[in-house]
Amino acid sequence: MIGDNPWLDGLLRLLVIAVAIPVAVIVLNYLERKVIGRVQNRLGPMRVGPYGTLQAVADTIKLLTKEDVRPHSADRWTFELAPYVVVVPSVVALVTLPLTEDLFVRNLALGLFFILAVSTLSIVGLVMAGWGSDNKYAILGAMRSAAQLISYEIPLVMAAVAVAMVAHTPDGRGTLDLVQIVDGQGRVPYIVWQSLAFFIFTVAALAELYRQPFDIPVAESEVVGGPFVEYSGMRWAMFMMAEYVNLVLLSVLASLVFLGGWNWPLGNQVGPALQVPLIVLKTALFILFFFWARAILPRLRIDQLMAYSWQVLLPLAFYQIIANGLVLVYDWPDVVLGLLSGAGTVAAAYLTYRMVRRPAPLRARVPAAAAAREVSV
Amino acid sequence: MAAPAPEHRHELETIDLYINVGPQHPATHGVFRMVLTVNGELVEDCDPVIGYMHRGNEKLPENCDYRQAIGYHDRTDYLAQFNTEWTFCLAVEKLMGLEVPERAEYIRVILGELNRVASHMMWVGAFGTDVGFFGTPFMYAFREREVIQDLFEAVTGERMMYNYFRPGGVAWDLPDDFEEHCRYVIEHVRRGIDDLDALMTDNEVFLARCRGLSPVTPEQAINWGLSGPMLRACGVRHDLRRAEPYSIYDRFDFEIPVGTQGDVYDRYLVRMEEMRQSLRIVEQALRQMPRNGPIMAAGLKRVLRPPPGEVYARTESPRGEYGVYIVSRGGDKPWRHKVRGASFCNLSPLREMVVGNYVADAIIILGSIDIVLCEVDR
Amino acid sequence: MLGILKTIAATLGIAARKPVTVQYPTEKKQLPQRSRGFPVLLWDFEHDEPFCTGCQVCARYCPTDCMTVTMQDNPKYAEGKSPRKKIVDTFYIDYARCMRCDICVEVCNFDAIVMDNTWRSVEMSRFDRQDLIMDLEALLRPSKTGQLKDPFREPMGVAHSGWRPKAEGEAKGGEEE
Amino acid sequence: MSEGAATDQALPPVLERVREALPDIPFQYVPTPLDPAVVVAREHLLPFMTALKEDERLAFDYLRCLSGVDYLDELEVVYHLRSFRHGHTIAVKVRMPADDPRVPSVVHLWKAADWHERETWEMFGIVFEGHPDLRPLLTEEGLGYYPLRKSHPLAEIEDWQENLLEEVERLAAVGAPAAAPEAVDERAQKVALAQKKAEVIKKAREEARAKGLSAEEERRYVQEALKRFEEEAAKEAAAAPAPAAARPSPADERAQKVALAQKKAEVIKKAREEARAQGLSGEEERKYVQEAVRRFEEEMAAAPAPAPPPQPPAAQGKAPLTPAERAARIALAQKKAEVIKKAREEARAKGLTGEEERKYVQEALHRLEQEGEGG
Repeated sequence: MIGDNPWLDGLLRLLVIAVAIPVAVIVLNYLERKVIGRVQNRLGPMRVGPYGTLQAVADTIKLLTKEDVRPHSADRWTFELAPYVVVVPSVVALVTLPLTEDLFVRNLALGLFFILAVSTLSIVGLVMAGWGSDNKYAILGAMRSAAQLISYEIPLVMAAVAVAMVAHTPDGRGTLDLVQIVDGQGRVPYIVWQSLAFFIFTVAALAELYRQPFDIPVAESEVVGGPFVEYSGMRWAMFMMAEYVNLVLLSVLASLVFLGGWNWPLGNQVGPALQVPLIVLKTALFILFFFWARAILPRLRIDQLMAYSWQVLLPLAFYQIIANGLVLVYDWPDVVLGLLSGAGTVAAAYLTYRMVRRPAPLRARVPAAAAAREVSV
Repeated sequence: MAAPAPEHRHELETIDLYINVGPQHPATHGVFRMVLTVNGELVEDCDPVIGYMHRGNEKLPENCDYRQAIGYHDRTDYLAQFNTEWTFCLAVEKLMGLEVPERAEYIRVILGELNRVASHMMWVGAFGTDVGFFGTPFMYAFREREVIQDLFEAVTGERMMYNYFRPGGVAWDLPDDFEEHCRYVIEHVRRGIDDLDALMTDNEVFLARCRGLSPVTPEQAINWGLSGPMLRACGVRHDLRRAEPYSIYDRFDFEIPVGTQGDVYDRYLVRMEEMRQSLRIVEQALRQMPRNGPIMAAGLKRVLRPPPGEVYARTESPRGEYGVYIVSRGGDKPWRHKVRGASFCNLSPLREMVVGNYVADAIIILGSIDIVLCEVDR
Repeated sequence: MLGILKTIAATLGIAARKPVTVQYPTEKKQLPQRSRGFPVLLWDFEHDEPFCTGCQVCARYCPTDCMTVTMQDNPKYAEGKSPRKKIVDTFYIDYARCMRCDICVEVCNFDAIVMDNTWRSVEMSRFDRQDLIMDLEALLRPSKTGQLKDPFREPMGVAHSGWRPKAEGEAKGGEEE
Repeated sequence: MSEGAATDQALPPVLERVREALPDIPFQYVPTPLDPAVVVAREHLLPFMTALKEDERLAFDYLRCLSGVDYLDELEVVYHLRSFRHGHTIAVKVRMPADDPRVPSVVHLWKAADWHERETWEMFGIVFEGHPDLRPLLTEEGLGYYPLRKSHPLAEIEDWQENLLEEVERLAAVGAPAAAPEAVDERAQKVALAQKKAEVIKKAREEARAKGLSAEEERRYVQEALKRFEEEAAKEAAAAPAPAAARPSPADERAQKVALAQKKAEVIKKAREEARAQGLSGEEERKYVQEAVRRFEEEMAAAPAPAPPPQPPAAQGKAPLTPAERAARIALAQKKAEVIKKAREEARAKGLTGEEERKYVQEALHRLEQEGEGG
């Protein structure tokens, strides 16, 4: 609490975040291009600034100065407000994201719930962008993004809730306050007890960020960038910023909830000097995983993606919550939790494997209209 | 022809959404347009529109003499120039009854097979981007293509439009260090193929997208006139280098990879295996090649005048059977010069393959045909 | 998930390798001796005049018809200083039309035209298409100023039909077709 | 296709089987390097092809190439077939008069023929009856001409375009709007006609589809619509006679320069023969030839340049070189050549040396010019 005036304090902390976001976006953009370049056996940006460090800055300047065109037949206000509806929720979600015990803007008792609830709003922005730009590919992309984000929001939330249920807190179990969740992971991070929830959370996070292998809304080869087709300049830059902010948000959240945040190996009393690098390291681990997935995985098809969410991730999430419920009711030790969750993870891996190996169902059904002009084969 | 059903039998009268895939589209490998009639994500009808790249490649050579026409063949199939030049030279040699010396034949086989590997590399890269990889197979494939193109530049001087084969042999001899440069290329490319194999072949998501997509039965394939990897993926063991051996292909032993279901994944497997077989052929050719000797048929005039007659020469280009039908009436210019592009025939059944699948699959099926638009439109 | 694990392992291995990028403007790839840039004329330093005699064989055989050549009597021949009776008067090549097919080098009887294999001909982009039309002086410059170190002289082309090894000392004189 | 097609020499095995399978259909064997070719009459084509595909012994199930060839008076369609079961190949050729380009389609036998026939139709104008969907493939609808026909200009098309541009620039520079559109108009008119025709075709096709006609009636329906459209267009054309703009003759300088070079080459050759005839040594021979060339150049400089520089449009009415004037000039040149030859023979008869002989020939030429002016 800087000064006794809560408004000043809140304003200052928000200022820190407001500065941190563009810097984080630029750094992540540069790192992503370097990492993917290295995976593809090439150097990545080297031209602007030493080792290409200023490349992302140059891109940002270019995007800001480039004219952002609006198609003539676009639905004016939907088109122009869409980027804000996408960016604002992900920035607002950063408010209650703690980096260390007291390094946050405002820590809410319902921190986890607040973050997940707010970040679902960006779906509306994507659909607005798709509809507003009056372009066939954009509409297709918007419909796909709506379908995908909604169907992967549920497993994401349930995985987080599963962990929140069994979180150890001074007064009993179960809390939505992120700081308490992290405090509870002093000796053992929740990834050990809740590996199935961790698996579901990571896969659903990938889908939330529409990154490979779930990047169907913005598939270049099919819908040419989906809802962002008609955007350019500043507005497109906002969409990209939203994507990177979401990336940071979900990586930090995952490291807080599953890897023990600033607490796990070093304990609580070490002080921010060591805790902040620890949380940054864990987040970097997640971000590296997301970058790597983008470089080496192709894209699923829309029906496979939906089937995977509804037929595999959701049942497993229910199983996880029921298992947690049982453990809480009968007060079994945590080890049982870990075993049940481990069994769930193995089942998940097998289910994914079997589902992916099954050949795509043959749709020889040729609709009547096409049959009429069918050339005799 | 069944009587057409007068009206759409849909419950809800929805107008069909026409999506123009192309001519400017990242997945159409050039200037090609598919008008898809889409019901949601399902493709109901597909009308391929070609002709954007039509430059009259069959009319122009009627005004050039036989050496100038070689440039046109480089530009019909710009990924396998050695194969196309070879077909044209074969046609003229058959017309004039020329005897191509040994060393020239071996040079042609080595460069032709390496060109096949370079062309398949281009396909794997482009197909990877279609399926959704973020450019990784593209970079691996192009790293190998650069190596092969450096070899071609050392031999002919050009990276793509070689203009190096002549009716009767090759334009000039190989550089002295060709042998060990070629061995370096083979070893480097073999490692590149293993990289791509590791990246894509067992990748579950890649399998989920490609296995079982638009299977083609052998009878359909033959009736549609498919050739090359498209035909072999359906299980038909037909390769012109083995079925109708031209040049000296009967001296090398190599297998012909064949698929089982004829779907997109089999086409990928056939092309990857073909690359390895081509490298085997190049190694054998390097060993058996005579060190020196003529590389040009003797006694050739500067302007070739084949006797009146006609010939349909064909070779196994990376995309299939590339045929050149030349009618000559004695002059120094061909009277009729028809080019049978392999992609032209492989692309014609696109409508039957695409209808009934999703939009995302239509893009991959188009990518798996490995079309080169200059060969389709000529 | 085994396939994906294998992919991750493979890409880790590849990521460890040395990247293959050549950073173009600072380091440049070494062009092979046979690299075909654009056709340029050779300068005969003994007689201080171009080798080309303006016989228009190359202009006739050029598929894209991008050369215009005119011939003139060689003033030096009258003074007896050079063996060439005729010398090139004006020689225009439109680099915008030329497709570098190397037929002109092949049919040239006097080996007067070769393909420029230096980086100059690869970096030939201009803002205005007219600047791509090279006159005689521009065509002679690479050879005259010595930029063109050792152009590729193909030992045997179709023009000299009938294969025989070109002995070193053989005169370069043009023999009629 | 070689003119003298051998009829009955040893038939390759493939054709033996064809002869057995189809005794009643006469065909002519044409030897070609790779595949044996047969020429079949157009009426027998369909039964012949069906037999090739269905017959057990032949089993040609793979149509690899279908090409059209234009032999000026005759059009030809060549089918290259291959059998996967037996491995043998054959080329079937069908000829038809150029003004009646019709051939039965084989799409129902080999699906591969679909695109080949569409392309051959739009390039040669050979109509394939029975083809379900004969739309153009590479060019747009209603192009109006068939590019691969020999009648379609190949080389001149460049000159035609160049001249058209020059004409337009020159007239535009002079600012004579009345004459300017005349040349351009022909081309724009043609494009407009083509677009109108394309709309008619599309409209007719939709109506046919709406009425649910089968493909065959649909094509006939489109044909009638086209005919009706052409009659109206013809009536309009008759009402406002389209200005018959004669195509400007390609008088560009390049052709002129080539002619000049050829004439000079002749003079050199003639002079060289004469020098050799006189047994002059290498050195004198070269000098002799040089003089011949110098004289030729003077002669050309003296004689009026064949194509006067483009005069201002006002005098544009008189064509630069009326045929009468040209004939006169040719006669003059011939007369001069005879005089030179005669003078030379006389000089040789007198045994004059090279030098006096040339002076002698000079005087003969002067006398000829005086008579010319006097006459």
